[in-house]
Amino acid sequence: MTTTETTRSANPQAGASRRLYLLLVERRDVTLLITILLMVFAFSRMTPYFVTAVNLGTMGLAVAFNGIVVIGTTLLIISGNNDLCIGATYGLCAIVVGLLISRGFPIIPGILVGLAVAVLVGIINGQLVTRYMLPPMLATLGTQSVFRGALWLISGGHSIVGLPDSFAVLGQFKILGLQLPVWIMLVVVLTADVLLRRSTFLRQIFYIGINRRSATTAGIRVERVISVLFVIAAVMAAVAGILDGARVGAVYVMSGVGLEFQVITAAVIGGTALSGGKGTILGSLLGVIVMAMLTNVLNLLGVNMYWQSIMVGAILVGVVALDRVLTPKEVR
Amino acid sequence: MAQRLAGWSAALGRFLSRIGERLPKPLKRLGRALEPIFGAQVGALAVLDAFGAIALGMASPVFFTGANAIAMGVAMSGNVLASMGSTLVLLTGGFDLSIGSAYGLGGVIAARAMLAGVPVWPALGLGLLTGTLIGFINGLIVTKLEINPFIATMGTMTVGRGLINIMTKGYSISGLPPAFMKLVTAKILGLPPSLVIMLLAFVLTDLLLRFWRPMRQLYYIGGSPAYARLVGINVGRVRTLAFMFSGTLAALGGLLFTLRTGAASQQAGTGMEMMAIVSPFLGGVGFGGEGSALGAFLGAMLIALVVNAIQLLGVAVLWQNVVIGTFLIAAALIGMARFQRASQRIQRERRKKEGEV
Amino acid sequence: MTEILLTLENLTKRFPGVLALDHVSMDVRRGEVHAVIGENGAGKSTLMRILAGAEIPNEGRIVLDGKEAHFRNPLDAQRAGVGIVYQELSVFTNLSVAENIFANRQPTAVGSMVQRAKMRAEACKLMDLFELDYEADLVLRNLNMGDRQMVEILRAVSLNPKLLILDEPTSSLTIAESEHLFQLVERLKGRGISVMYVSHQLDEVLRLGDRITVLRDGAYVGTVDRGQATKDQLVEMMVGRAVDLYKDYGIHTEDPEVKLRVQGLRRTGAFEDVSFDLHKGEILGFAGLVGSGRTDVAQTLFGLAHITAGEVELLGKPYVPRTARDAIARGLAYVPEDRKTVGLFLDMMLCDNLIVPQLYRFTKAGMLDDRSGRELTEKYIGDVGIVCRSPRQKAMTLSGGNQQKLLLAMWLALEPQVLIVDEPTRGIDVSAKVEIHDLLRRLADAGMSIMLISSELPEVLTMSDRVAVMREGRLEGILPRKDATQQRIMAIASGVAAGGH
Amino acid sequence: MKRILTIVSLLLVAAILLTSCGQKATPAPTTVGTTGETGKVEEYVVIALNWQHPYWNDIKAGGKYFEEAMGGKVKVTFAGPESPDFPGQIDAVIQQIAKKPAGMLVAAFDPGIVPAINQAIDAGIPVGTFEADYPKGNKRWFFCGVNAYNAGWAMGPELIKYAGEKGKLIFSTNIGASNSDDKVRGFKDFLKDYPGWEVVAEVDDKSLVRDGADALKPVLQANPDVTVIIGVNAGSGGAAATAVKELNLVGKVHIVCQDRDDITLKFIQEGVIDSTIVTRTADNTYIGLLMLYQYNHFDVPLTKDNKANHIVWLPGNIDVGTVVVDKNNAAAFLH
Repeated sequence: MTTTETTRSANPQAGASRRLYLLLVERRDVTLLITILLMVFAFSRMTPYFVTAVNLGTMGLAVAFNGIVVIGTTLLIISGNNDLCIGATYGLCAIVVGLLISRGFPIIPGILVGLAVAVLVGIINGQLVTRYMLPPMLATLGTQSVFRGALWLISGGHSIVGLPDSFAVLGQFKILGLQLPVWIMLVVVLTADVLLRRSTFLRQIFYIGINRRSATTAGIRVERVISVLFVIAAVMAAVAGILDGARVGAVYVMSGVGLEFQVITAAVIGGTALSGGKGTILGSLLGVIVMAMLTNVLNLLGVNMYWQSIMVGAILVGVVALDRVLTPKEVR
Repeated sequence: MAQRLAGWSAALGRFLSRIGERLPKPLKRLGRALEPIFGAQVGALAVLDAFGAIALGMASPVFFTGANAIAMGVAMSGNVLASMGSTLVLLTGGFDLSIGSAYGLGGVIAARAMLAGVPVWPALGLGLLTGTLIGFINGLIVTKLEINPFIATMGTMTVGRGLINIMTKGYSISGLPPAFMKLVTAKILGLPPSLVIMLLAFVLTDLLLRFWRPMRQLYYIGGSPAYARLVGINVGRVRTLAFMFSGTLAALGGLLFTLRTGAASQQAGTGMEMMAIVSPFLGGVGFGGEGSALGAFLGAMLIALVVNAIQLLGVAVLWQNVVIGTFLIAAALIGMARFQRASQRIQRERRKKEGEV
Repeated sequence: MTEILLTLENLTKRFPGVLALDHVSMDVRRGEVHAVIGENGAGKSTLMRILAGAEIPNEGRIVLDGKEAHFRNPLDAQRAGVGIVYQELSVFTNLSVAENIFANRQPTAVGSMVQRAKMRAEACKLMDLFELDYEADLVLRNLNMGDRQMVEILRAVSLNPKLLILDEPTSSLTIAESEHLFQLVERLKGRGISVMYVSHQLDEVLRLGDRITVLRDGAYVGTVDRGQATKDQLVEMMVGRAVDLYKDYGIHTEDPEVKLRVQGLRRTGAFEDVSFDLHKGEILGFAGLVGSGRTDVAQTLFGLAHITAGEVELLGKPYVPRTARDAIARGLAYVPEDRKTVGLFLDMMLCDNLIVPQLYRFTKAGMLDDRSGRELTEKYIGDVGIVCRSPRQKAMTLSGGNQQKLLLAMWLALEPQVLIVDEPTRGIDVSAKVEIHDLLRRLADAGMSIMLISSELPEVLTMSDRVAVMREGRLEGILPRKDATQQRIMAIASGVAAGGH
Repeated sequence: MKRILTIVSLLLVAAILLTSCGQKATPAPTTVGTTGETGKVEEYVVIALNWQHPYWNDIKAGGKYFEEAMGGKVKVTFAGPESPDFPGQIDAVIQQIAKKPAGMLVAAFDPGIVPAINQAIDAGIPVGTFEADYPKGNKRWFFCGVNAYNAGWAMGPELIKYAGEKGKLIFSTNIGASNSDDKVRGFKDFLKDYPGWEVVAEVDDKSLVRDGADALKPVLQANPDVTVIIGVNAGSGGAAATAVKELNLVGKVHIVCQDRDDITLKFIQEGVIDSTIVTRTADNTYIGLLMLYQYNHFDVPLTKDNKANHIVWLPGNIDVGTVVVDKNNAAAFLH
């Protein structure tokens, strides 16, 4: 205890520049931002196609869907939970909406039904975790399997086509050369980020993540909050899934497979601590961007696909390591 | 239902311990050892497994045939080996996602070596070492670079998978030397090797986790890395060791699989890590240094039971996911119910004691 | 002249920017209990950590048993025969009593196979030695703080060290447990083991210590023999000025207005038939052994546990405790006993901590107003006298005493009508203690009703207007201040005598 | 406690119902034999993996049709993991042996499956492979399906038809699926006659539309002179089409692909994809099962006594061949 005390009281003595740096990195995502800028610089040297309007659009779209999904996941992880059911929800809701609309159901209500399904999924996960106290990973892995199955049963294993263009617009309409999902993602992410920093409700999840018992004692309705988080996560997944369907103009029956892993990884790269209590939405978004950038640049460079996965794995670890090096002990 | 099952296992536990008390010394110890086992989540799971087996036996005449028993045993061998390793890592509060890749790479490397003319046994040894190496690298990244196990093993997983793809170029490696193909049909005591070795690995891991000091340290680290350091445990080394065990066991599984199939499949082990984490969870293994290899084994067994049921009862393919998921949740709920009651009971007893102080 | 076991010469330890130990020299004799006292930040802990090999001094030498010792890590110290019990509990809650005692030293047979039976037996032997009755296989999760600490001490002792360091050992022990500890220390001494006893508790120090060394601000102040030492003198040496601990706050006339009325409250398995009135401006002390149900009553009243039967009246209105949240809304506040696990958010900033119980009060249109939160924090930092750099500092960087004050501030900021405090001064130093006492008294005089749960009888006696004594989940009686004495309370608490009036 | 009790019992009941509904259909093992007596239901098992992939829809269709066509005399069970869990498929084969079905069709994507197949044969169960085959050391009686190599080759003429005799092209495929690789191989061999064509990249589309599109787009940007994307798996078509549409390259970049996922057909109708090579997938199962049935009930006199001489009279290899699907006939293939 004495030691921590003294190391902390050491800060004032540190040099001005260092203090500025500390101030910067206090906001966890800054280091990652620096890392990304380094990457961008390096990549732009490697290929002329990297920093072009078109490719920005490409990457934007590649980020959009996971960018939306990662919000829910991040919130859950901060509160010390986790959700492996995300991918299934993503697919299920998209399929439900697709089925309804392709059978002539009006679009807006159709989407609302899809979101309602998401809410239901969220509630089920929430109940299993809060009321029946199952380990989140276990519970959501179970529900994942169940909902994936449900998806198969209702779709009969067929992709869903014959969706009206008025629905496809949601995913294909362009503003300033960027497709709608990108803008939606930006809006949602920014709002979420602001809310996570400012709103009372989301502030509570940090308390829960850091010390659940203290949170209960301090009058935070821990279980209610967590349930809500599961709902948020499910809804975010649904939104992304539906947009995905709109983008393609059809719902691929495999959509969302393996999504949860991509998203959790992104969140962790973005500085969200799996132990809970730490994390920012922007950070997670940056995590998604890192991953998207890697796939993008490796393909631009025409790296042999057999080598790509190796490089991705290695670089991911590298990025996290670099991020760690840039972050001084005081802030960790 | 939850309570009844829980009740049974509790009763069983008390019964055993009571017998234990009446027995001569060595057996007495056994009784004592069993009580806590059945007193915990594991007990409920054991009862659940038995329950499931009986139900399945009634549903399908085929179930209790030796052939099916062996088939099921062989089927779960891979997952059991992986779960043993993953249990060790989970106990220290870590993750190992690279298990699947170690599983696949073990077989591929061994096959490659054999094709390159390395004699069978050294080649197999090489495969095993690959797993150890992967574990070692995981350990280094986690303990030295202080990178979160999730990312670290995630990285090695991707890299490992990549290596497999490069070495196989999408085609499984077959046409292995006859010396090896002879082993494919080999039997130990008339049983498939994978079955026998799986059981051995399980029993060994469980015993070591209970009685071998170096492995006990895993529990201390899981309880609190900081305190573990205070009592002079070399946390970094032990964690690395756990990863190495995990990698090696996974590779062993992969080799056994190659032994079964007579070829090194480039798909072997994909998605295996998840099951290898779920089985221990089901068996009550938690991040905080809780649980036992027995639990992990029973967890794996439950999953195998469900899959076997799906095969025997011919569950429509599209229903598989639903069924598996439902059983997963049900099992977890029962385990939890039991666990909560157990801890409540103990605390009540404690309180009584203190009153008498 | 008994021979010297340990000599310290000019021990100095610098942390970046701080001089934690400043040329400290002292010695410990074989078989003596050497008490080391000092305020928080006086360097006691650093000194102990150095002796235990957890820190390496920048200057100075340690001579143990005539040989110069260089401890690179805890193991070196262990081998050299220095055992330590750290102030912060360091036990493995997921493991059994025996395994905790023999952590990393389990008796092993060939192939380092742990001999559980032997381990269990040795553990039992050790426990008998100190009249403890835990089942060796019991998992520590199921023990309360006090028991856990005893287990940790047993571990240190089991190393049978030449020198045993006890750092604030009683900080989380009850009276009864402390008694055990004291006897144990005497026994150790009897066996020729030297004990370095670090503490805030002057009575303990005066009772146990053969010699008493005082540190202040990392520097050596002086060493006195028990014979010549007086409380006030020690306090003065520690603090640098005179402080009077357990001062008499005088008798207060009872205000007829009842703020909290509890009738036949029961929670199955915890306590039953608890009835009492808490008047306006009154401090009602709750004495009793740990596990006698005091904390359970508090938590139930605060809605953290479900009530089985009984009526509660809060501020004249009937009140059924459900969740902490409505308890807070109803003007009730509860300062829990264990600040680290159920009180504070050590990994968060002071201001974050302070506003938790009233987040909703700082909410405008769903958004949290951090600025006014910070202002409030600054106000209370002043009022309660928390020593810190800024409200943006992390709680874990505060000393124990200041953490405790923060915890109090966190709940006082609610301006509650009725305040329940559970062990408010556990493990904090003299001046902090006095400040908290004064604070509580001030609040009571200002009309706040306080329910004070404490295992430290002197504290209960100085603070309370009336003392309620609990035993085995029953409220045995409520004594008015005038006829409440240590003996009487202990008698009732341990069931020797019947309750008062 | 009560809540847990209720939900658990609910879940269990549900689960047991699910399993039992499947169970009703299973025949008593007595009825099953290599020569099924008339009137008793024979069970035939089709074992594959990754059933959740849309590709298998037509396989199921073929099997179901066989069931109907036989008028209740037979039952077709589809077994094997829903996930791409290859060991799971092997275990499925072995566990099905215990049920002694009247016949088995196994998709042999991997040489690793061979020992399991042989084990079934040794257990006296008629086994044929479908969809994909691995003949080496394989005792299976016949293979019924399309040889992936040919299916790949069949994309060649389409390429020439839509994009001429020279240019640059991209493969959209997925790592670690041997039949995808065979298709690539077949197609590349076709290209040997057209040196004008250059393969500039092979892209891993993970057989997913979204990930595939996001992976293809950068490649298209880096190679502006590419005129064709060759899609190899069921997801490739959708991925390629999405990528091409989003980069406004429709018409400039032609797409020739494989399989008949509805998304692929949709894009054919929209004119984004030029054509796709469709296996007569349903035939794989229908013909395959038919042959097993034939074997169980008829005995073409190749020899005086086939059984005694361990001679299987069935043909060893049936290529169901492929169909080219384009704008004109796409509608007919939509589900």
